[in-house]
Amino acid sequence: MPYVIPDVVDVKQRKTDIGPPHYKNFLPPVIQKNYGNWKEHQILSPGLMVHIANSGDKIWTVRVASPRLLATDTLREIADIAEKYCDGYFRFTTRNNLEFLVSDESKVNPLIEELKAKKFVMGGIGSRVSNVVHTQGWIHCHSAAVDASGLVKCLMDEFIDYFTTKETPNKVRFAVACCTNMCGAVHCSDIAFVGIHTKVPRIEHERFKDLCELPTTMAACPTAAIIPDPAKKSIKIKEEKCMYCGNCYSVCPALPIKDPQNDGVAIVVGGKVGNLRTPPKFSKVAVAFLPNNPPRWPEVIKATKKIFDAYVAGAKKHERVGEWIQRIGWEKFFAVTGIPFTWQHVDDWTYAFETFRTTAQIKWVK
Amino acid sequence: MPYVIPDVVDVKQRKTDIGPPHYKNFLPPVIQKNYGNWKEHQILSPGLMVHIANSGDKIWTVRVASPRLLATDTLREIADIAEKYCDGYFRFTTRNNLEFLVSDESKVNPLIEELKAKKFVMGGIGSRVSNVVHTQGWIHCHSAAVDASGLVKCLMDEFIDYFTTKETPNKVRFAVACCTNMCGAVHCSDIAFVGIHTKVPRIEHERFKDLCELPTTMAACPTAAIIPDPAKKSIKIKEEKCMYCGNCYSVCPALPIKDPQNDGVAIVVGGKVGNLRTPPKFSKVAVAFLPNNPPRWPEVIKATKKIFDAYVAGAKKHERVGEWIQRIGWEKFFAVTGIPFTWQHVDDWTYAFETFRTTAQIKWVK
Amino acid sequence: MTKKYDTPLLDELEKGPFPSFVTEIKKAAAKNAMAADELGLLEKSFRDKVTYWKHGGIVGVRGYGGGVIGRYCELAEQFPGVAHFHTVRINQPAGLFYTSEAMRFICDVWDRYGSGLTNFHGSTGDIILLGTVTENLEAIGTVFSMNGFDLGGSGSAMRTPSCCVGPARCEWSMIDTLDITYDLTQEFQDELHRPSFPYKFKIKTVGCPVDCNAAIARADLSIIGTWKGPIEIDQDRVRDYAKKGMNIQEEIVNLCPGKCITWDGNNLAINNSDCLHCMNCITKLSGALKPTPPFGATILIGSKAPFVIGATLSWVIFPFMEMKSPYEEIKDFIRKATEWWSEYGKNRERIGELILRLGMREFLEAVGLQPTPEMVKEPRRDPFWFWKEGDLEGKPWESWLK
Amino acid sequence: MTKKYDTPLLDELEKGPFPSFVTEIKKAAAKNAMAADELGLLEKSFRDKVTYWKHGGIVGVRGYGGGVIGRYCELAEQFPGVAHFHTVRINQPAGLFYTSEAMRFICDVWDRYGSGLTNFHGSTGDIILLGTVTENLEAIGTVFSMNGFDLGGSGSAMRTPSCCVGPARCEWSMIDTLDITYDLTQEFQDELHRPSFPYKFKIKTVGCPVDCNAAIARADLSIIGTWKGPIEIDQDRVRDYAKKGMNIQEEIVNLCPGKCITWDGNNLAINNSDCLHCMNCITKLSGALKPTPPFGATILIGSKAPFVIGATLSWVIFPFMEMKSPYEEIKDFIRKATEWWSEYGKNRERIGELILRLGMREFLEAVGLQPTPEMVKEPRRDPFWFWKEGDLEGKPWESWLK
Ligand code: SRM
Ligand code: SRM
Ligand code: SRM
Ligand code: SRM
Ligand code: SF4
Ligand code: SF4
Ligand code: SF4
Ligand code: SF4
Ligand code: SF4
Ligand code: SF4
Ligand code: SF4
Ligand code: SF4
Repeated sequence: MPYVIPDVVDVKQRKTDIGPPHYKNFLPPVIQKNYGNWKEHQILSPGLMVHIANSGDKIWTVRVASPRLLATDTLREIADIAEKYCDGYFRFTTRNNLEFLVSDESKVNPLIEELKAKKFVMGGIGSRVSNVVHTQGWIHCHSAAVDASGLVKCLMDEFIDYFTTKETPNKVRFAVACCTNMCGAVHCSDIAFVGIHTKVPRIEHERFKDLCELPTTMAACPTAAIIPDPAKKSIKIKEEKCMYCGNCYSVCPALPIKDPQNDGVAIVVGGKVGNLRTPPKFSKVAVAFLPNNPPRWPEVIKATKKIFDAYVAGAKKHERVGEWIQRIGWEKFFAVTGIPFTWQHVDDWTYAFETFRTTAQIKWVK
Repeated sequence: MPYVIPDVVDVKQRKTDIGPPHYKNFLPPVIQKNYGNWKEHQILSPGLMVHIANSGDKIWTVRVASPRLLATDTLREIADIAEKYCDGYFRFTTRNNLEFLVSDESKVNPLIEELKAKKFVMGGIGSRVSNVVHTQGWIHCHSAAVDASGLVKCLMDEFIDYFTTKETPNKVRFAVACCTNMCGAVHCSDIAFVGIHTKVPRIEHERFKDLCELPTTMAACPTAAIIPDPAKKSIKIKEEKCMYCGNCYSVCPALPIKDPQNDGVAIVVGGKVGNLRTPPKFSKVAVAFLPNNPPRWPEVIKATKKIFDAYVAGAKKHERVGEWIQRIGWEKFFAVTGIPFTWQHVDDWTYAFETFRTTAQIKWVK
Repeated sequence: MTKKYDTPLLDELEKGPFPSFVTEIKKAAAKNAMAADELGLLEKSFRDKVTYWKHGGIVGVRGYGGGVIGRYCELAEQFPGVAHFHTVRINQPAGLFYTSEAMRFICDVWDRYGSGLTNFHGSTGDIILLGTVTENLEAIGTVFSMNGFDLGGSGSAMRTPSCCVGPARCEWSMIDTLDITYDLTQEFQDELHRPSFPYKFKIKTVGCPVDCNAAIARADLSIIGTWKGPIEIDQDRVRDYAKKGMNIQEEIVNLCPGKCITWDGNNLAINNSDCLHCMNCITKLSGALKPTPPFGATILIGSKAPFVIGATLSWVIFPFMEMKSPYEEIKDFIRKATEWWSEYGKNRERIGELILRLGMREFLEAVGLQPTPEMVKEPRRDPFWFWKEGDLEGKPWESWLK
Repeated sequence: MTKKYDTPLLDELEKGPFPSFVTEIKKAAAKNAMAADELGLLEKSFRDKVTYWKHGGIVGVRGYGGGVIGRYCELAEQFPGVAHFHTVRINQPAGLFYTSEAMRFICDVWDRYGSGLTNFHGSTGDIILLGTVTENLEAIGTVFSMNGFDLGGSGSAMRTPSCCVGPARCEWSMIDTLDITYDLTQEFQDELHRPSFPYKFKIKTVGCPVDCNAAIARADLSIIGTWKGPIEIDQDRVRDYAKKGMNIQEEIVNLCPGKCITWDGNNLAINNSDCLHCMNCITKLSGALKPTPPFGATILIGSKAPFVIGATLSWVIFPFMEMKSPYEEIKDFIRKATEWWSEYGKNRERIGELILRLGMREFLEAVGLQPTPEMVKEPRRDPFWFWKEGDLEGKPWESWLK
């Protein structure tokens, strides 16, 4: 398909509701031929796998890390490489990695060599750390309590060996969300990070009138902490009921909650989405607060390492982080990671009772 | 201790707050001697076990079924037998059985013979059905939607072989509660029965004023279905929010809910209290409604047999009912028992979400 | 002397192998007018499929706020013998042990003042004496107290504590369930007899996690014996079980929730540091395995029937508490917990419901405890939570992030 | 042409092995003023530890109610290049496949009209084009549409559906995830582009229960491929795995949640009637085991991020649905479900939240479904529940109590 950008754009030429282009336009011929007829795959190295069709045809995939935030220059460079080795075909993964799709075996190694030369980082296939599902952060969102891309960079720098070479007991899925709206997959990830506030929103009564709707604002509060303030035509917040979630700010700009001194990062762990072995799991809080310390977030990285290393040391083969914790028990999780158990770990919201230990089954930890 | 009942009772002699008599007064000497020093026990037959102390001393226990509701004549008969074979020592179990405590081995068989002769029913020890924890029912309670003793009698008549001789994969704990106050252990029993209503309480506005407190009555409603009716100085019930639980009647006699035509029995299954293997479990609804059909409750008994027989046929050794269901899955439970799955099985209350199947893990049943 | 009723429906329940409560009522009815009318009334309930008792009335014994359940009949004219038919709750001896002598005494009292009908026992644990009239209550109270018995609990009060048979006749009891029950009952006589709590408060004690008294499901305070030492193994006896046909792999190893047992066909090994103290292996290999000291109890709070927020099971507050007479630690805890509850609890709000309403932190701080992972199955899920002034003071992460 | 900023903090993030987003921004900044100011602003955020974006404003393309996220800067004067910095969401091709040609086209558009910065991809699946000004939006929309691309979703609308790579490059895909995604996207163009729902509605499709697109956690409607036939076993290949060192007992048998696999050291056996279709054995013995038809999908509903009632995972509505083009059954379901939701849902209430508020029965009746045990992990607990007129008519128990 020849793409055209006229010098002068006539906006009347715009069609609506045509939807995305058909995916077939972008599938390499070998995929079109063997679509739905794959037999198996082999992981040849952390950055290379081959899928073999029932017909005997093969397609090689070279996976490359991407920061997700890409400049057009980089995208063009990718396009060039793909043209050289892949007849122009490539894709991204659901976790923001880039995959070169090679139909001709003889081009696999040259591709890898060129990628190496150009400092692309290959890996992420198999039982290891892959790229991080994440969000906008300070790059683009008004709601961000922490940056996302920055934190991702620090994490992946730290765990890069587990992307490129080393194995983990099973895949380790990191995720980052810059606020509790959690546009990333934080609530069901092995180890995830979320920007949080720790102070009550400030009420700008004057702006409230113009910018916010009372019922929507009240309904946004998970704890019903918001009540009307009819005198001011604004609202009041019952401070003792506020969990600093920031959802009221999502619907009402007159309730800013961002706070450089008191915002921070929480680490949640043990979630997963796949149905293998154990059902999908929610992440649970491991560390309730760490300081928001750009550009390297050393506290967050250190704490993550404690969790990650304990998992790698303690988990059995195929155990995801949450499955490992489930087996050893949370009392052991806190013991082996050295993370203190605090008030914030104990639920006091909707399903609190379901999280209490209603059994005498306990492991003793020193 | 010589007990005295003076012909003329001088109520001034009454002491208060003396508490119960000390338990030592009622312990056989062999127990006093070996208190806290038992080594092991052996189950010699479904109605007989022996406990052996570290000292080598032994005590034999002969367990006998009791309807719990006992006339003084029967209690005297028990006392006589205990005197003859047990130096007067006996006890009851936490499930209402009677236990004769024999210190002299030579008296065990004669005791058993006499009990047989007197038509006492021995059994209940080991992996089998034991007696039923239950409540007052029509014998004594204003709240009863169903009788308790009657239902217990029908159940135990049906399953008597599993009390006296036959084994089950593990203990099977029945419980009966005549209303949703659940004075029995219904919420955590293997198979349990609870009297339920299916129609909204009737409001006796005239009596409400005199007998009931508005805030208490409103607070009693689990679904906030009760709202004030200031005009009548009474209340209104939002019918569409009423689950017919009857708790409002518990606090307010002016809201009768009993209804001979529409009251019935629900069967809940899979609960347990012990910590062995799996943590304690709540019972879940298996049958949401069966008619209240005294004196023999044939529908309830038939439905119970379906569940019980499926458990006995399908469970592995040591699996309690709830553990068996957990292993086979609820879809199979409904398939193997033939019980239809209805709207009432799907939770819509506080923890509803926690009961939904948030996984693609499914077994196919025909 | 007593009225006779045709009871075709109840007669049906005299048939069948299980001992019949109808036969019991008839026995009493033969000589007691109250019991006779109880029989007639019950037949009518069976026929009409409905209860004929009125909503309870307040009756009692002087100086006591509870112990008697007032009960009046809707059909008093038709069944005058049960016009009043109050229940007297007598605090049972711990462990439910009796002597013939004591039992005959109870029978004598009840033949003289009541219907001759009893329950051994009520679900809470009391001796239930079914059916008497208001005029007899003072005498009943007096005679029992003269002979060392006292009333049990009812109403918004401490309820009669109860326990499993424990050390009296069980090799697995790791705490003295009878003594704890007796001691706590004595300690809290005032709370038991004079309702002054927001609602009922029940205590059940069991000697081990087998929980033969349903403590975890039916007590606001559940005391469950447990141990900290390793499980002692008598390998010969384990082999014996195997020889006699037990499938050790299936029945013991595979069912261990801690996944900490191995069996090589000859030796059983337990990795005690992963043991969850569930009791399965110990009970199924009875005699071959033995828990060892330190002994103590896990203390849990909050179980109850469904109203208003749904049935609950008790949850862990103290993972492990030593249980040595005079049990000061648990008494102190009960006092602090019930004080906090009495201060903040609404009418008819159980302590567990209050904790769920105000949050564990409020409760734990009130009783002077810190949170521990053993209190939860899992930490909380959604990433918003309360902070109190001072929680982040001194940068707590610095100390553990070394 | 573009402004230069000192960015010592961000420079730090150009170090280290992982590809740097800072380097990307700098690349764009070198030739694009918007990107340059984005860099400067970001450095300031890093220094001040705070975001400087304003709460979104409403901007868009004519005829569309969404597809553009309006964004203005709080420090417009200091960073005029990002005074407006809107995001354009372009609906990605299903499966995230591209050609170099198409990619260059996207780059050309974005160099001409935007900041030169992109995300491949947003969490929902869209191509995210970061940063443009209001005046350019019409042209951007036109050029994309002339070349076969369209805007993605935003606001209270159907959101851009997405899927895993599925049949395009995965042997386990049991449904045509790309085709389903493409077809549903086309079918619901109006709902996607003109927000008319109470809140967002996301659809994610994956080919099997491995769920490589997090469908169960991040979609109001989760379509998860599954199978009904037995698992086919190539015993030789299983033995091969064993020979190469796999501990089949530990890694396959013990981890099977259905407990339905056995291995005697030579043969693997699966009791398919107990299989939970979890995919563990199939993926870990890749190539040796194969699911067999019938193929279809489990349809689940309701997952979302924490607000307002807490994060949810989707739950089963159809245990098994055939997924054959033109997918009428699922389209019909989506229509009925969203109609019901649009009628009863409050503003900003996701469909799952509405179901939780009104109860599964209201929802299932509205879409014409009956309850089945596969919808629940377990039946409800406390014994009170609603009855509707007619539920007990005809004594339903008679038919099954034979
Ligand atoms: C390319 C991608 C699909 C796509 O449409 O883009 C993909 C592709 C494959 N996945 Fe995946 N998965 C992809 C995201 C996911 C996700 C989604 C996510 O992470 O958000 C999951 C669910 C994670 C979870 O449960 O939280 C996922 C869980 C798996 C698993 C299950 C792991 C486990 O729990 O045991 C397997 C099976 C395995 O590894 O044995 C799997 C296996 C595979 C296979 C082997 C399937 C196949 O035969 O082709 C593919 C390559 C393996 C690999 O990457 O190790 N894939 N995979 C995604 C690559 C993401 C990336 O860049 O790393
Ligand atoms: C006498 C009694 C205690 C008392 O203070 O009265 C008692 C006594 C014993 N129990 Fe119990 N249990 C007694 C109520 C309970 C209860 C409570 C209840 O049912 O409400 C339970 C918890 C049930 C539950 O989990 O829902 C209970 C669960 C057990 C178990 C665990 C069964 C299992 O789930 O594996 C054992 C261990 C075993 O059987 O292997 C056990 C074992 C025992 C032993 C062997 C303990 C011993 O060494 O003496 C005793 C005799 C065994 C028997 O009856 O089979 N006892 N036992 C209670 C007799 C009730 C009855 O009349 O049948
Ligand atoms: C007698 C007994 C049933 C039996 O036949 O064994 C009983 C009988 C009554 N219970 Fe109960 N409860 C009895 C043990 C229980 C238990 C089990 C236990 O204690 O182990 C429970 C469940 C556990 C719990 O405490 O939650 C129980 C939960 C209730 C409730 C619900 C309480 C709640 O918080 O939801 C009520 C309602 C109330 O308090 O108004 C209740 C109320 C009642 C009343 C007083 C009826 C009322 O609303 O006024 C019943 C008097 C019946 C009568 O006329 O004799 N009864 N009640 C039990 C007490 C005997 C004893 O002292 O030994
Ligand atoms: C761009 C993206 C994050 C990213 O960097 O990838 C994103 C960005 C925003 N999300 Fe999101 N969400 C994005 C995927 C998600 C996801 C994940 C998903 O779709 O798989 C979620 C969690 C799943 C879910 O839908 O619940 C998500 C849950 C939210 C929520 C919470 C919704 C809720 O029901 O609780 C909000 C708040 C709202 O709607 O007001 C939200 C709101 C926002 C807004 C529009 C901020 C706002 O309140 O106005 C963000 C705009 C940021 C910006 O300035 O660019 N975003 N958002 C993702 C969309 C890209 C795309 O179209 O592909
Ligand atoms: S997670 Fe919050 S801050 Fe981050 S992109 Fe989403 S809405 Fe914005
Ligand atoms: S921050 Fe959250 S909890 Fe606090 S008032 Fe706003 S919405 Fe409510
Ligand atoms: S369960 Fe209900 S009806 Fe039965 S005794 Fe208890 S309160 Fe009375
Ligand atoms: S019966 Fe239950 S649900 Fe209905 S009004 Fe009374 S308390 Fe509320
Ligand atoms: S709870 Fe434990 S100590 Fe008490 S009787 Fe049961 S097994 Fe014995
Ligand atoms: S007590 Fe339970 S957890 Fe501990 S070793 Fe025995 S079976 Fe395992
Ligand atoms: S979800 Fe299943 S079909 Fe889709 S890519 Fe993952 S393994 Fe393959
Ligand atoms: S798919 Fe899962 S449940 Fe089915 S046999 Fe394989 S491991 Fe077991």
